[in-house]
Amino acid sequence: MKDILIMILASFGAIFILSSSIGLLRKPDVYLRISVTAKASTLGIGLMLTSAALYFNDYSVTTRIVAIILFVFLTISIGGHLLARAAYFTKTPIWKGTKVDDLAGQYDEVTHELYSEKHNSSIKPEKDTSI
Amino acid sequence: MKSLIFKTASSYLLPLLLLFSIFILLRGHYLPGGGFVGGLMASIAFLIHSFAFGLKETQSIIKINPGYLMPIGLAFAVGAAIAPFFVDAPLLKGLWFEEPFRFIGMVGSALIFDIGVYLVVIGATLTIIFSITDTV
Amino acid sequence: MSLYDYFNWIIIPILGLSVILVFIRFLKGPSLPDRVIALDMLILISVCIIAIYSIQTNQSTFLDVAMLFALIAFLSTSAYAFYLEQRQRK
Amino acid sequence: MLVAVVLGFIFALLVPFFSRFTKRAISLVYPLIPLFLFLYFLGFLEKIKSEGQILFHYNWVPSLGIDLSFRLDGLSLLFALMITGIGTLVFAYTANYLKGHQYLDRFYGYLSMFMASMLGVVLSDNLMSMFIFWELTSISSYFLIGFNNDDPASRKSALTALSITGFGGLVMLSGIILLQVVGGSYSFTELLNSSEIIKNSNSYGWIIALMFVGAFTKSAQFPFHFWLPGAMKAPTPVSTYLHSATMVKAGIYLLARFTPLLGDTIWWNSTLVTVGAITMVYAAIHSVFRVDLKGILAYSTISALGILVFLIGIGTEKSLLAAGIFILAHALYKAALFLITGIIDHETGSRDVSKLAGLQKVMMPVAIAGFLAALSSAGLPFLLGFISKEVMYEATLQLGNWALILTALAVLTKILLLVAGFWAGIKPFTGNLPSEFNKAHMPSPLLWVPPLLLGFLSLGFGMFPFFIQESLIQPVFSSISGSDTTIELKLWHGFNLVLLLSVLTLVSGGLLYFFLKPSKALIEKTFKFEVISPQNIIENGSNLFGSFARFWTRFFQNGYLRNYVITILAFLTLLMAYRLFGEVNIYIDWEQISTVSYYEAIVVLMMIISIIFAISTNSRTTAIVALGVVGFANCLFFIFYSAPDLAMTQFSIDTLTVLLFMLVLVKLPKNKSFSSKGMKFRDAFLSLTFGVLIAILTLEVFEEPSSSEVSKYFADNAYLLAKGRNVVNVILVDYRGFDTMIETVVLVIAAAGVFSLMKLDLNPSKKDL
Amino acid sequence: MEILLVVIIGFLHAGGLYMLLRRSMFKMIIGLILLGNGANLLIFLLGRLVKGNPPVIEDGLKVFTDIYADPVPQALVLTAIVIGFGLQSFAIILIKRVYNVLNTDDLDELNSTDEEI
Amino acid sequence: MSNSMIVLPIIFQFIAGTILLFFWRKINLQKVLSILFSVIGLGISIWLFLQVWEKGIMVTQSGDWKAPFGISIVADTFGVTMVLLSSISGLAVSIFSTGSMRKERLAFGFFPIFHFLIMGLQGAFLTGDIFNLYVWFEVVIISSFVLLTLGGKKQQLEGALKYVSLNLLASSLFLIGIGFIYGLTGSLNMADVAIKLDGLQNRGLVSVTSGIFLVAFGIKSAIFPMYFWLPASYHTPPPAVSAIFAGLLTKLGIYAMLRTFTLMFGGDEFMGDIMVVLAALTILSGGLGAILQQNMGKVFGYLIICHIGFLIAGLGIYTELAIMGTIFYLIHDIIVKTNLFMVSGLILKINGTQDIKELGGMYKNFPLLSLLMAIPLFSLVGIPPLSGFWAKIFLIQAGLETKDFFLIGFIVLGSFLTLWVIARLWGEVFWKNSVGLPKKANGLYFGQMPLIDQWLMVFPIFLLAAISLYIGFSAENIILLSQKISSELMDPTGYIEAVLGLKAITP
Amino acid sequence: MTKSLFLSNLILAIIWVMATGTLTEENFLFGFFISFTILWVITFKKEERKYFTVIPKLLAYIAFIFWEIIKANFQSLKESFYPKSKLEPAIVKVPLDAKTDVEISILSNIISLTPGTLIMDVSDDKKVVYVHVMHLLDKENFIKEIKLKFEKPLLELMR
Ligand code: NA
Ligand code: NA
Repeated sequence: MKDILIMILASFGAIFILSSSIGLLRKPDVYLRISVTAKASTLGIGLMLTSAALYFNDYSVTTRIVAIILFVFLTISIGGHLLARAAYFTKTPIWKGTKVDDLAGQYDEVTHELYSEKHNSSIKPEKDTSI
Repeated sequence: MKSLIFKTASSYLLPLLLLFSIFILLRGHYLPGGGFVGGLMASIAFLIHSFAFGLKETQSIIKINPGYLMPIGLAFAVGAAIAPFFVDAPLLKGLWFEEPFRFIGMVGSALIFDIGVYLVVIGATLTIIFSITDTV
Repeated sequence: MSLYDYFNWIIIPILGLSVILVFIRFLKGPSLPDRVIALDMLILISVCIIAIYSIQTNQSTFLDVAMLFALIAFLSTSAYAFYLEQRQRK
Repeated sequence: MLVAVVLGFIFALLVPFFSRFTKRAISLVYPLIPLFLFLYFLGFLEKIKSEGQILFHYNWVPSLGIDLSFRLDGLSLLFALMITGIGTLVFAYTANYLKGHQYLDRFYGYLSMFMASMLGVVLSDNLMSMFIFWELTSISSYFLIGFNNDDPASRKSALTALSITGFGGLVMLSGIILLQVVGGSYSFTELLNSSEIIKNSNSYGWIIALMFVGAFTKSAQFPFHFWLPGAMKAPTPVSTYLHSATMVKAGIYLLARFTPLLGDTIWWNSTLVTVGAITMVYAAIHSVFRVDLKGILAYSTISALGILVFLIGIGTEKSLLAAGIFILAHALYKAALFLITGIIDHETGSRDVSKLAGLQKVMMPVAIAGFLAALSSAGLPFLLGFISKEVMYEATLQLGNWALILTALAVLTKILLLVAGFWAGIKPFTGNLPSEFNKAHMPSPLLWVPPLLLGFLSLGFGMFPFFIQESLIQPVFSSISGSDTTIELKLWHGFNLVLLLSVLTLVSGGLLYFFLKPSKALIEKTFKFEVISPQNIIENGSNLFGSFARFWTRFFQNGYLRNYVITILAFLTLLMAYRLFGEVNIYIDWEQISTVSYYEAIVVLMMIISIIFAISTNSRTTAIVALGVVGFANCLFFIFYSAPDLAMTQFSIDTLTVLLFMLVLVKLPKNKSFSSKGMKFRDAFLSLTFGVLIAILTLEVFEEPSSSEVSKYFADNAYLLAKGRNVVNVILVDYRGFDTMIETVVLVIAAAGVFSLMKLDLNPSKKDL
Repeated sequence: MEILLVVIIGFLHAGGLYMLLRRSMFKMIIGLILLGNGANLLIFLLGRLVKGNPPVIEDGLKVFTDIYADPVPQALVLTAIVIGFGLQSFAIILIKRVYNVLNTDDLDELNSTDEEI
Repeated sequence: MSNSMIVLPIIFQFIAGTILLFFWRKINLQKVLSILFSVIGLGISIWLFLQVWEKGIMVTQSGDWKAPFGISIVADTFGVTMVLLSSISGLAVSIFSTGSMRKERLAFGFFPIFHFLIMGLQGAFLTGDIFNLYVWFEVVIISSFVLLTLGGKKQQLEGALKYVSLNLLASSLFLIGIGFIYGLTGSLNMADVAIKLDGLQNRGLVSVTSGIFLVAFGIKSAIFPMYFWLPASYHTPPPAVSAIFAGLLTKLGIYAMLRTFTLMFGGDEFMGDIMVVLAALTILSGGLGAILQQNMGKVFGYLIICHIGFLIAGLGIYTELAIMGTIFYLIHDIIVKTNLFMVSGLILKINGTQDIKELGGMYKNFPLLSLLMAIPLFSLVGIPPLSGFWAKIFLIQAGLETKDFFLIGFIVLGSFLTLWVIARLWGEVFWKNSVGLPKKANGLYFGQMPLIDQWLMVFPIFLLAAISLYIGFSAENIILLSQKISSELMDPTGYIEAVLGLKAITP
Repeated sequence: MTKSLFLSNLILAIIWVMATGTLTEENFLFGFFISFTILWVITFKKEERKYFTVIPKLLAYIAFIFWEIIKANFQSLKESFYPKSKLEPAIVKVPLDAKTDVEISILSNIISLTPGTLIMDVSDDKKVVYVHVMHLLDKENFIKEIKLKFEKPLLELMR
């Protein structure tokens, strides 16, 4: 019974991982890729680790796994944010199909300050038409 | 980096990771871990903090210059190494307390030694990376 | 089918396939952030692989490695981000 | 005896310290030292006459068989007396000659060091200690030739002299060691007993060849002779002392000394005769083509040295006797001539024999000394030179088939030397004093007494040879020839062929002197032959050597790091390949090889692709990220194969490395591609060969069965004795904690280094003291 | 599997050497790192491969009852890795410093100490 | 006293370095402490030397794990002699650097790293474990990296780049070699490895492994064709640093070669032949380089290479006599090369340049100092009976006995080139008139330095000159020492028995 | 107020553990639950009662977030097979009511973890947050949804 549960959890985990891998490969620009990994992999990892916790069924292992899961959730979203932001700074091209870009021109080139009101700096990624 | 989210998170992460690194250090004799990995983890914790807050702030948190962690660590290590001389045993012979301590396990010169390694690793890694970040 | 076999013949192949896909993204790039996110993803998949492997070998010690991997994935991502921003500033 | 030898060294060492306050007063005290030694050695005359030889022994390096044993016999006593006796005169002469010179003290220091070394050479019974003193004479000579060190020519001559004698010395060292290997000892006395063994050994040819190089370079034999004229840059006392009377005779001494040990073989004799003959004729011809007094004397000295080698080479009793007498005769007259030259130079400021004349008017005693020396040199009756010449002709005439040609050469040489001697000793003192030398006046007695004394000695020994016959020449003869024949020196041999040859020599020499006037034009004629002169050939040779050096150094040390790496690894690869394919039986034992899981294959593939990617990409950041993947894949292996500690450490450290790279890269310049296709191909070829070799080797080593004793011990005792469960950590902090302890130091130093690299910035444009 | 690891070791060495032969300082260091990785893997392999049995004695036991991986090469490699980190980080900073002073990445421009004879 | 105290030299330097690290910025205190530590270190080394001389090989096992399991620390005569020599050189350089180094450099950890360097060397000389030897090597090279680049001048950096990369390459090869050793024997203890390698059927693999060690150590000791880093870097750091490098660093490679090739790979004829050829070419390359150079530091650098050839020659010939020659030469060379670079440092301080063309007038202006400097210079040449002379007798004799005649030719050539180079140097630097001081430089000229600093620079030169005179004139003692070392090396049974216990060797 | 109640709760739980003498996590949780109930019974002040509603609300919110995460994963599972043309990405500026750093950070993380959205950055004056959206149908609607679904309950919990 426990084994079956482990198998099911692990299978779902694996499928989510696979889907985000496919997403990573297929999405047309870096922002979308970041977005898709930040999400799908969290649950994938969470499920996998949960299945391990179930398997070992040990207090110390479980607490560690919970810690890992929380840590992963936290870091994946922050990492995604940092990377997306950095990509934007370095003007990594954004997909041509992007509908709205409120962020364009909002960063200051020198101080990297981000404005909430309308600003007009040169930091805006090009729309990539080649992808 | 001027990221509010990152800053907030890393100020909470720092103590947690340090705790974890000490955990890794102390159990190294029983499970994977030990002074090296523990020290590296602690350094990584400080590094993440320094990315978020900048070098100055991290340095002020550490309070003493990480450079001084190195001789302190060396002193621990060499102390553990030569302690056996006082009982007329060769260098680095393990000296142990008879009974295990709670939570920590057996305490002996090997643990002191590992703590020395831990401190040296933190000191060295931080010195290396801080002195370069300083001038980037 | 035992747990071991199930993992060996179903789960790990899926993860392996994921690794390949991510690795292709890594090779394709085209930008540095693309490669970084691919590397990040590789490490995260490896966290899963480690979890599976620890079940297969019945060694919970490997889970600590997974913890460290996750920590380092975060460090490297933030480091790359830091680098990209610094480079832009220059 | 040791004290006698060492005295000079001690004195040399002390001189610089006492000079400051006794500079003037002490200069007359200096000659007392050689004088004291002279008297000391004089005291041995009787003893040697009766006992033949005296041995002294002092331990030094017994484990090498090197000791300070001294052997005083006829030959060494003769030399010792010459060294100290002429030394006394030269020391005294110097006191006036270099009066007030800023560095007079140093000069005396070198001179006494030389004297001591020279005594060491002639007195040592141990070949190695003899060699040591031998080298010291070269060094003192170097310092003395370069004494006028402001003059570039002086420095050059000093260097040349040292190079040639030093080279010869080194070659001779090999010879001496070879002699020891064959003969089993460095002691001359002991070696004498195994003389036959040595002569019959395979190495005999090598031994004498190596010894000859030493002797010929030192004694300025053709083709190594040219350093000697150059050495005339030294102040005249030096030329007198070292480069005519004593040091250059060290080679002669050596040959004479070795005659009983190594001589009397066809190789020995014919080589010496040939070289000696060439040298004596060649140099004699050269001597009459000079106008510089010192040049004339230098070449005539070389020629005389040639005669000595020639005589020793003939090797008959007569010739050895002739050599023995000629050593003394030459020392006496040549030293006198040099001293006189010095006086002339000192008083007139010129050494140009074509201009010098009429000096008898201002310095009669010098003129007398000059006459006596020149006549002795010419071999006129009643002078020692005459006796030596007579004996020499006797010797050559005894040689059967070769008698005619060798005698002819000897006569020719003697004729030319007569001219040279007259030019040096007589020409300046005849005729009218040119107006330009008006200022010349009578020198101090310290200058003129020594040559006059030497001149009178030549006369005295020549007129009354029995003075020295028994006490000096007989022992010399015995020690050179090893025979106990009693010799007899006579002024008058009756009318015979020898006398006829003597007359011929004198007459033709005299005629030549009258008709051949020294002039610069004569020298210029010799310039045509400069191209084929040994000096030129050797200098060209050394230039060629210089070019070779430049080529070799530039070829290897070319400044390109990659070429260094290629050289090193090509060498390693060749070495490995040669041994691998020559000595190792390559096979694969599939039993030992485990199966491959598909996920491992994926990781392997990923790793290989990442390596290739890291290598081939032109973007630095991409290369670094690829490196990250390589490290990551590496970690996966560590996890699969049971090394969690390793995986954790490797991964953290890889990441830190990548991070460091990132931080560094922020400011690196743009990447450029530098290499051409061909170069890349070459590099790829070498790299792949290297990689394949390492891989094959690894596999072969892997398949060798090995003991697991150590790791089993570690595992068995980890918990029981070391109180740990994680064996890797137990190894790190306990079993092999010593490694870890040191390793922490590596980290500390690296950190300190990084810190100083980043923070310490000395002004790069300014020179740093 | 050993064969594949051997292939990787070969690749790491070949790649490392190839990079060492480039003109760029940066590539040179990458080369050295690859070589170092190769050597580490080599030592690891020569201790024999054991899957899934880390050299950690299980709780409650005093000695190993099962097979276990050879801990010695692991400890050696660990030491080598840490040492390598020290050396490599110094080398990396060195190239940065070289760039700061000389403003080039081209090794061929860095041979003045060899040039004048 | 128990055997466990033989680690004292290492531990003492460790503590010294650590204490100095605590006083990172207190230069004056560091100066005093460094000299003090060096003196005590020398005392400890002398004490250890005498102990071993009396009692024979002493062994302690770190952690009290019996050999071959723990790391054995072995004090044999060779090891302690090297320790003693490194202490002597260390003391000299320590004093010299207090007088000559710029305070900016001292403020960035010169002294602690210097003491760690000495520790690294002494550790390498005392360890009986091949991997431990590797670790010591790394201590030495990382310290040398740091000392080499301290100050970050353009020249220093360019030299360091080559030095660092080739040394890292060597370390990597060393590691491969260790891997092979472990793969073949499952052991790391050199005595144990020696026994196990001896019993190995597959000699080819042993031979290849020794080839890898040859190259790894060859790079470190700068033999042909692996010396390239040396001429590129040795003249670039401050002379005090060059002095310790010249005296001890390349010698560490030689030490390691002597140790491994006598103990573990004893008597591989092919390798011996290779070494003889390499020795000849090393002598040639060094000599040829030296005659061309115009920079004093570079001249000395090439001379180091040239004389490394002599050292390798003895190992290549591989007879007791030859090894004896190598050992004697090693003893002489450590003292003299250290002194030589201190001399060049003093000349630099006096004249502000090391360019031979610009130098001059030393003899006129500093006669006594010049005579003092003549001692190391002419010892180097091997003017008998100075120290450089004696070893050549052994080497030549050994070469004659094994009929390596061409090698003798190269030894003679090398000696001759050295003679020529030094004589030329003497003529140019000491005899020639000076051209006058160059433009203002960083730091003080010798003449402007306080008297105490002047003495701090001259005294160590005097000290080492006195020692090389001792080596020359008391050659007998040094020969006895070399003989003892050589016989211990050529017959390692004593070593192996001492490490593994008596029963280890069974026929 | 909430804090002191939590503290009392904790202390009571520890006393429970000591009294029963069994140091296990189950026992601790059990003690915590019992003392929570007791405190709930004995607390009357209105402002103090918030403590007892926060915990259930928190649990509910966490459950909600988890559900959203699961949804997000399924959605991206679906999307990974979509053709590109169905994508309608955008970067949208969303005004914030959250004030403190912690509030903003938690909100951002939640946004990142939930369907189709990724935080790009927070403005330096902490007034707006820029969100990357995978499918933007209607900008106003999207902003409203974020504020209602995530921000409002979060702020209620935090304040
Ligand atoms: Na095989
Ligand atoms: Na093996």
